[in-house]
Amino acid sequence: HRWVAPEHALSPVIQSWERCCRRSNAYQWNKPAIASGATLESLLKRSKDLTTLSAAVLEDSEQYQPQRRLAIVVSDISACCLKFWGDQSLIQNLQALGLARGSYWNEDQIGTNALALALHNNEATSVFASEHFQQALHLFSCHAAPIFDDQGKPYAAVMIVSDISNHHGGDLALVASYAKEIGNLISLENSVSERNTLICQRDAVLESIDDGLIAWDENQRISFINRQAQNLFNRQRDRIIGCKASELFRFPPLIMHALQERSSLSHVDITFECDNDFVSSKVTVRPLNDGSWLFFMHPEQVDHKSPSIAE
Amino acid sequence: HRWVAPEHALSPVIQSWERCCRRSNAYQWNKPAIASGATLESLLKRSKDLTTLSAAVLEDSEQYQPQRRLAIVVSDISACCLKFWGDQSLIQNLQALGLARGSYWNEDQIGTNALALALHNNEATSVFASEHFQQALHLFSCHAAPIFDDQGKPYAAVMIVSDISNHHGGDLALVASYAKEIGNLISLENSVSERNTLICQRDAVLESIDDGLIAWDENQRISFINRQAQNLFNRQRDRIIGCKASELFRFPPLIMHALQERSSLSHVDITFECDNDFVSSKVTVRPLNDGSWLFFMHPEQVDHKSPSIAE
Amino acid sequence: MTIEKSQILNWLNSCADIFAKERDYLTQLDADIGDADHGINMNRGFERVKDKITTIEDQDIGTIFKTTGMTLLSSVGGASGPLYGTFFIRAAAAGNGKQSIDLNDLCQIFSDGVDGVVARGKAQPGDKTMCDVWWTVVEALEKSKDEGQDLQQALVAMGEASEKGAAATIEMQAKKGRASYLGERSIGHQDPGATSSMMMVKALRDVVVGQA
Amino acid sequence: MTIEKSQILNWLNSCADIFAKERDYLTQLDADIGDADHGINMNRGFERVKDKITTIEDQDIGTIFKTTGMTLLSSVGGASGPLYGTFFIRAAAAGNGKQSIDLNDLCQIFSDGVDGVVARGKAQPGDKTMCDVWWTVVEALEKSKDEGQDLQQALVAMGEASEKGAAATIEMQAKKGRASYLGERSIGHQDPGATSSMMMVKALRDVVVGQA
Ligand SMILES: Nc1ncnc2c1ncn2[C@@H]1O[C@H](COP(=O)(O)OP(=O)(O)O)[C@@H](O)[C@H]1O
Ligand SMILES: Nc1ncnc2c1ncn2[C@@H]1O[C@H](COP(=O)(O)OP(=O)(O)O)[C@@H](O)[C@H]1O
Ligand SMILES: [Mg+2]
Ligand SMILES: [Mg+2]
Ligand SMILES: [Mg+2]
Ligand SMILES: [Mg+2]
Repeated sequence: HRWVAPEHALSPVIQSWERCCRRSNAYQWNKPAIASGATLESLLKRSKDLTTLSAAVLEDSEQYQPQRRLAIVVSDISACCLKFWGDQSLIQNLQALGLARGSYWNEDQIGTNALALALHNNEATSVFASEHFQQALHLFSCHAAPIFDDQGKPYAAVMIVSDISNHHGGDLALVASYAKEIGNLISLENSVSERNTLICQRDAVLESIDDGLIAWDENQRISFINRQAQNLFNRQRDRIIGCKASELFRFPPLIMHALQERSSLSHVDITFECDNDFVSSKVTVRPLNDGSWLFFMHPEQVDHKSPSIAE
Repeated sequence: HRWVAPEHALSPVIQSWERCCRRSNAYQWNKPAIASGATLESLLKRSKDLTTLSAAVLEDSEQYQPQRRLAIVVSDISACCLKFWGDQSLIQNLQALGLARGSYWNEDQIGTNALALALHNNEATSVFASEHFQQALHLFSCHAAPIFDDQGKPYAAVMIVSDISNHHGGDLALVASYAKEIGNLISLENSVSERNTLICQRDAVLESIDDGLIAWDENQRISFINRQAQNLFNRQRDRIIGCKASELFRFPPLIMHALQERSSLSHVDITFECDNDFVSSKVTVRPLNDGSWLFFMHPEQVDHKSPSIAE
Repeated sequence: MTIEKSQILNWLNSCADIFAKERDYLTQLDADIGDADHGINMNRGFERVKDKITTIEDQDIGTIFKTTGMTLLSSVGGASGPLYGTFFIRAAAAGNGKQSIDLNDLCQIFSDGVDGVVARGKAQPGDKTMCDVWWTVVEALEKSKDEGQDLQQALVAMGEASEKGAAATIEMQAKKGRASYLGERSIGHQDPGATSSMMMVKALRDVVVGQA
Repeated sequence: MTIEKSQILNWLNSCADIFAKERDYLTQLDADIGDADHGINMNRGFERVKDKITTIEDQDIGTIFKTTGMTLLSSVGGASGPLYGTFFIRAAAAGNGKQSIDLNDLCQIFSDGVDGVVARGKAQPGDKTMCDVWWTVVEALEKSKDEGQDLQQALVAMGEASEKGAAATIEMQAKKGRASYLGERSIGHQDPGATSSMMMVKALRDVVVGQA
């Protein structure tokens, strides 16, 4: 019903209209599907991390521009609105249309809209005034952007809504930045979790193995010693950590050479000195690519036999 | 020289004016100090990560609001401008005032300005038109926000500049979001680096120790086996990884009990079965708090003696 | 005498319970001189800390603090989120590799923490902020340490100091944060951030010493 | 026959060199139908990858790809940054725990990678994007695998397919990205992202097989 110049024929909004034309009446508003009760509770629970972190990012947005009436919404991947922030009267206007928490901003129900388009095209998208298919939405200026996980998969979206009198093109930049801010925050949390898991694994291994291990950093400062190694020395732990390895220990030339050349040595029998005590051990020295070193002391094995297989 | 109502007396801008009044003439513009040549090169090199990541965040900003003339600047902690993006004519206007790359937006040189204030107060700050102390800056609307590291220390800032005719309060929200976006990105990179270091350490340890180690996840699927453990079995590695531990191995009741109770066992002598082979070993089983397990196989030691200390 | 890791974990869980219980009270304080969300946000942040604790129980105290800090940084929001986040992230350094901490460590931990809050928020004494509690707390701990008190006595002194510090904010005029917009009208109200800091500090005392 | 980890590292270093050398050419392609920055951005991103490689040399191939992906994601910018970033992050799964990869693995790696690009960018065949190269590359590798070719032959076929794929974008009308704004005027120009993908693919061939 609207004439479109050929060069705009590909615009996301036009393509959306074409889809809407076939199935809806632009002048008849129907409230969209809305999750409520236990369904809504369960949706909110599933998205708890998302809404919590989004709240920390979005809830103060209005303080930066107090003179504007804005609403900000976060939705899940199905365009179901999970949480609203911002100007209460604007939020109520949306609620009056059925666009409240739990409502699905699906294109086939409420026509062309920024949230659905952003999730459809995986791009920050604006839909302004009469670009909305449904006449009832012609009052609004909307900008939405998807939120991606590390694997590039979209799993949520954030949208800024204002009255058309309050329209500002910069809201598209803002919502795109919010989407990235939230996405990066969640990536950061995942990365911290992964880091914690690795630390757990590493520490459990270091505690459980029979080998003694001493680690020192690129400045030769001892950063770690496990219990098994600790037991071999007469010094207290806190008088080992932080000391320079080359000052605390007197290593034989074989070891000194490897340290200088930054080369590994595996399972060599040496004797070295610490505080006038001599320690004899089969050792492995191993440089890591950040300049640090691992120094293993292997217990002597029975006939160098490993756990036996009886066939 | 300007009367200020008492309730505004504490505003950052007013406090800044008070500092400026004592030392500058608002009607005489002096170009600020500017780093150039080798000094600038060295500054840029030192901030390379910052400018590279900022570029990825900021360089497309104008595409979201093509009708506005904006410049975006990133500075280091000393308010030295490292990089400009955006409208070229606006950037040239700034350059004409000496506010080019390498220039220091210090309050004592160019008077009250958003960049200096943001870094002074550690807060997103706007300075609009005649809020600038220096008359020469009354043409501009500026919004700046500091960028913080993980430890809460500011180390950079980002600023949006426009003509006052192009002023929009939303730019404060935008610059605050950009600052967080960049900060989170850098935190993420650091977290990934840390993760890589931990993986390096863990893998080096697992390769160098004498103990054999098998790890399985919370679903009992074997996720890891080191070479030392691998050598004890007649199966290929890729026919061990991914198998269920309880299907591949037949453990004695002592072990099964520990697995069920999620309890540790340390250095117990057992015999267990794999593919009709019997393996005898001193083992340690250890649950981790994410539900996974570590299963160590310790080589038999000479008289249970550890590396010897000769006194 | 030391604070064991298990007690640190109990402390953080206890904070979660306290901020659930005192959510409305802290929100009311923040309604008087702010935007009425401090209790809501502390509750939100510490709920997440409580969730995360189960995954970090086996770590050293430093890692526990760092994870707590990063969680608060991203969940609490507002002005106090980055401040409490930075507090715990900075506090982590002195807890690295440790499974227990003594009075010396605690002084270092709280001192590093408040240094972080000050570096981030640039508060000064008397600005009517959470720092007005942390400074008195650190001062009390250092004093106890210098006087050779044992850990229990130091924690009791620390708890008292935190109460005094929070109460002292009542008569201050806010110079930082939202309350500063009210100028003189902020006088006569206890600062919400100072109050939540006091609650945190007393929770530690209670976990280690028991109700005083 | 396999591709060793050292060759993977050489490949990434080689990409860095190529994107330094071809920076202006790719930028020119992007000037014709875009915003004249594709070469600049690929150079920027792969320079950083080159820097990071020294710190991840000891890792398995999966970790190397994941780090590469995250670096590209945060440094390249524009449309191609998230796409190439996602490519390598997705590719990492099939390289986890591996110190070498065979033809099967390579098929999986590239296939996962392009699935990620499509999931993120929603490109379809003929849209004139980098995917038009990756699809032909994956197709060629699968075909070589099915026909029982060895790795060398597969890589040669892969290189040829990438050239064909990039050339095929010349006659396409862009439906994605900035070039799509030009509509019909995008026809007659080779797509910059398709070109950089081709360069990447040929670099792998050259590292393993030598100049063909
Ligand atoms: N710059 C600052 N330095 C230290 N503490 C601050 C600062 N700004 C605010 N606070 C603390 O934060 C508290 C308010 O926290 P909260 O309500 O969560 O944040 P917001 O004010 O953003 O809503 C104040 O009571 C005060 O103790
Ligand atoms: N949706 C998409 N799917 C796949 N590839 C895309 C998509 N959008 C853009 N590209 C690729 O990105 C290239 C442009 O990259 P670049 O110039 O770096 O980004 P920008 O267009 O943002 O400046 C295009 O040549 C095309 O190959
Ligand atoms: Mg508040
Ligand atoms: Mg608030
Ligand atoms: Mg481009
Ligand atoms: Mg671009």
